[in-house]
Amino acid sequence: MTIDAALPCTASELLAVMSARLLRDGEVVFAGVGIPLLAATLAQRLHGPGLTILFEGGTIGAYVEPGQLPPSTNEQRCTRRANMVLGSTDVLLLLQRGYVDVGFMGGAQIDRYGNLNSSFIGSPQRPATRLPGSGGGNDIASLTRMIVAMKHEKRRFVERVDFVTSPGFLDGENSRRDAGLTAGGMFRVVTDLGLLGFDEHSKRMTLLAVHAGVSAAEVQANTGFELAMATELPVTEPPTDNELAVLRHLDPDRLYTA
Amino acid sequence: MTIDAALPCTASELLAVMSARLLRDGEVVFAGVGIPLLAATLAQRLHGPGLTILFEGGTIGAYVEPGQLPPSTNEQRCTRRANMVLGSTDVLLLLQRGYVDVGFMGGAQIDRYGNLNSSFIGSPQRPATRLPGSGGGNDIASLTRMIVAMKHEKRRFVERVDFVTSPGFLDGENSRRDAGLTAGGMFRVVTDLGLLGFDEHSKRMTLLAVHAGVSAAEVQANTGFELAMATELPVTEPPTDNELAVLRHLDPDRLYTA
Amino acid sequence: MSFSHDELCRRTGARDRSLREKVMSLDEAAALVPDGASVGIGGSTLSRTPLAMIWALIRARRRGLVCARGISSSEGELLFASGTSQHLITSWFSLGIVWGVSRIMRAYTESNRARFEEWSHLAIGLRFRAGAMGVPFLPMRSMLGSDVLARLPDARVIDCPFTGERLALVPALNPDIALIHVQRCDAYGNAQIDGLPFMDLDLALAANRVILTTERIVSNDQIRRRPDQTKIPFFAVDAVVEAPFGCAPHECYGIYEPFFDHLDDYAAALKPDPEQGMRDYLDRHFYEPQSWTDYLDRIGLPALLDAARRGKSIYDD
Amino acid sequence: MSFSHDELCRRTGARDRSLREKVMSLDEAAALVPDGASVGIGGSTLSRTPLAMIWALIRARRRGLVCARGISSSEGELLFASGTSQHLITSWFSLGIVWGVSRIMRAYTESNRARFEEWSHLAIGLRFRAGAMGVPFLPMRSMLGSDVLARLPDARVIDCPFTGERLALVPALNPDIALIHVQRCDAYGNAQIDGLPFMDLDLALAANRVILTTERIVSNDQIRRRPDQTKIPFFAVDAVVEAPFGCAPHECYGIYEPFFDHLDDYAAALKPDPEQGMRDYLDRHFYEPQSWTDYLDRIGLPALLDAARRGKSIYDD
Repeated sequence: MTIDAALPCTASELLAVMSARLLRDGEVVFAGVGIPLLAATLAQRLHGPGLTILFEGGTIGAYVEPGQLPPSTNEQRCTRRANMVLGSTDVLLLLQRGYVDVGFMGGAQIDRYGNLNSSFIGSPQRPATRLPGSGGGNDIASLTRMIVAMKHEKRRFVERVDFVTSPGFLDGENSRRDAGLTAGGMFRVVTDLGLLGFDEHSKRMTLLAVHAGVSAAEVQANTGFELAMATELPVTEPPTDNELAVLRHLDPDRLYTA
Repeated sequence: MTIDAALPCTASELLAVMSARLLRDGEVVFAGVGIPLLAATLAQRLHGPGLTILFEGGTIGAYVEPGQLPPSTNEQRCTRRANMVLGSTDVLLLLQRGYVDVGFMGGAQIDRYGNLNSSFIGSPQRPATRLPGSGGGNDIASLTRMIVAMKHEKRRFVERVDFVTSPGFLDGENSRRDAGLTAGGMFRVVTDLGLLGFDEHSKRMTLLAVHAGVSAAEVQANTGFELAMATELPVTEPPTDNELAVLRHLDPDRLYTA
Repeated sequence: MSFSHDELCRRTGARDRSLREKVMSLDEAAALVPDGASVGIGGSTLSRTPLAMIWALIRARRRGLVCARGISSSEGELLFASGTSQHLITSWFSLGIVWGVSRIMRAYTESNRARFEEWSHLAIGLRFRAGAMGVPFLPMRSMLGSDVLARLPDARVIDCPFTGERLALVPALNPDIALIHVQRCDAYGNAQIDGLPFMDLDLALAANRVILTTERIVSNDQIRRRPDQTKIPFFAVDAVVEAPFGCAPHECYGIYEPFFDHLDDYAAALKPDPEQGMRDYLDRHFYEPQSWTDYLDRIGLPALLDAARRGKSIYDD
Repeated sequence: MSFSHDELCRRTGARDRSLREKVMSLDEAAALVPDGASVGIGGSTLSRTPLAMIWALIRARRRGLVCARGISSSEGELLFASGTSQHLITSWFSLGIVWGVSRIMRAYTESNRARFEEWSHLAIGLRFRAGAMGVPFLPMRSMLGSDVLARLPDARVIDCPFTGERLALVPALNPDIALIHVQRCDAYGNAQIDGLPFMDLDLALAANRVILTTERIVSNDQIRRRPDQTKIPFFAVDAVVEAPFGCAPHECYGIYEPFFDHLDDYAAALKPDPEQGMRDYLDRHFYEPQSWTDYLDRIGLPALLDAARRGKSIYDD
């Protein structure tokens, strides 16, 4: 991918760095495994010593150690030096109670309204591919402000997801709220091509910025629906040497960033 | 009271011994403070090493020590050598889940259908006496099979309680079940005069046995409504020296049995 | 004390939930409690009662607090008699088997000078739990058919949409403030509770603001060594106050038992004339002391040592 | 798996809840699980998975089990591929970021040979919690508007009688049997769990029968020394089986981490031909071993020592 040539880092590393920048010190972030966990930990090490990381497995205030990345968010290494450990039902209820600022997940398929599909490619009755399913994804996306980090490919950015596993803005406009989802909603989608948000009223996905060496046309070309474009389209700061150094220190085996 | 003359023990001691005999080894009993706690502990020491005592404060498998009786069921001495300690909401939910065989409480005022009042003497709007209230009493009486231990006095055994704090059979017959209380119900009332139960169909309070030296007429005379009488009216075995010895060892200061 | 999800999230979102030190004095913490606030009180009966914080609120002449606790004891008498609260939501309110029915509770409720709003013990617990879970209600199977339920306009009865069974629904209770005393916590508010937790975990998450008093402030390192011993997460906590013997004359599990002699004297002093007796007690133990230490000194060192000896005995084998 | 209160209480009342020793072998415990039973599985993903019990059930050629777990991993593959279960109720079912999407899950579900009934993670948790609380349902705010909810006839949507808000109601899940692995328990079944509890406390109280496997059986005296560390009460437990390394190749908090090399080999063996690879794996590790010790021996002593060294490291400062 052109990105790889343009930057001295893998697409996954780019995702991790760019999404880490979206997390502010002092926030409470509910992170999924993979890029989200890595990016949240990166933010914690770079600019957010007071960033509180929650995991679905039941961890509050995680402080993941370099080279000790967990295979999921349910193993003991997620809890080392954490502030609290509790049941998975109870940690998910913190989302419902309103204690969490940001939910942070990866995505397999997303549509123009930010709905995520991690259940079925094709029809649920006779799927071409049965995917792993929601996990806590539906709960996180239903209850808090979301950041999604994923590869930007036409087959992943579709007009309408085959199955709404984790709700974005559903059919746009007020449909999310009308469905009873009064809290949260999609906030940002970070990809290896750029940074996207959602229009305040129509709730359509909008390109907010592109990464160095990427054009708006290229982003559109890799998207399966018509993107709204921000009036101004800044270019993101490429990952700094320090960001990459810390990131590679956290994941020396490229467990998440291969 | 004639009973005191007839027996070498106080009325409270008689209540404790007589109700302790109703508890069978291996049962799970939810006991209130006072006579119930003492009687359950007595049963545990006498014939029920496998009797499991639960307290509202959050204790499972209590093993109260002689002379260390708690001022309520919410203090640490309730938990010494217990099998488990948990939240008060969670221990009360064990009743709702069906894990408890017997609920065991004292009573201030009871009526012919076993309804208990521990809230108001007189009208709730302008009560002659405001009593301490339900505590877990309503929950215990609503959810499990009940034993009540109380002094047998006309003012306590009334046609209809001023206020239903803890439901017995409400208006009798199927009214308890019709109200949505599908589990439990009054089982026995132990007094210083005798042992009472409830008619299977009418749910009216029925005299089942009298204590030594007490006549059925005397029991009726101390009751504010017409008692049903069992066809046979056995006389209970007086407290044995051993029962009284163990009881007095448990409560040497007569904290509960004055 | 029950809110729409929008309002609940707005209030919670407005709180500073960052990892920050929040250690302050009793007086500073008392200033966080405005007149008329709804206040959830931790512990139960004579156990882990946040007495030091209640002491500070009474001294600060706070007024119109609507208080809620699973089971209430002498702290409820003090709140009524001091004029701090005229409304207590609880399942049971008295002194209990040793000291008899609360004369203060009777005097204030029978004359309608204060309100004792009675729910079943489980109902209070489920109201806090609903508040902690961020749902408007929870279903339960007790209270049905009783006069307790009949007197509670805030509760509802439904036929279960799954089973057709009759169920009571109790509304969430999200107090403005929770007062909770713990054995230890760090400067951020990560709290460990030994022994009986009562309803304090739910109460802490249900409240819009939590004031922790603690026997001891420990390092965050100590907390992080055994995260599975943390019962209350720091981001739900707004104030941490170190208050040794902060429940006296009540107990703190594993540290001290109730001060029985002091409670005997208290009950005896209230017997002849409850209200005058209480005025004298409030003067001597609440208004006159220069500090919490002075309060403890008036209870007396021998009493402290005796209560502590009995308290630690729970860990003897 | 959801019952009327009458039926729930009848089933629970029929259980022997007395304080009694209930230690038995894996095979004896497996005999308590009939074909077609609904089975709640403790732990999550690779953590505290009751592998020894699942191993015994697969060896006993149990059939038609309807299984439920918050998040499922290789144990789900083993249950499907061995023909032990054709129906798994869970929120997520795969191998995960390190080993990729489960080929066995795909093969069985895409061909409709087995059913993966998908609920959100919170929904599974609240279904167990409702079961533990003895209520027919609990309300929640997620799943609304999603296709996950649309495909679940057992869930309902209501307008809240208190706030008018839309809420999802999920039905209680009371499995016939729960399989839970713990670090230690006594012969009566009083269990202590270190670290992440997942949904196991609710699951234990929700189930009609609980089979505990434990790394170690300790004395009841040890339990009674710290009753606030007991997480599952004995009267909810029907069988206690001592099974050291009972989660291998998954982890048991504080005792051993996942056996990563073994899991790498397992995933690699399944890559070329998942079903043949699984048949070979089941033969070698499930059907051929003479005993659980023999199973562990085939995983290998070096792997055990390595997993144990990493597991204990959680308590290093």
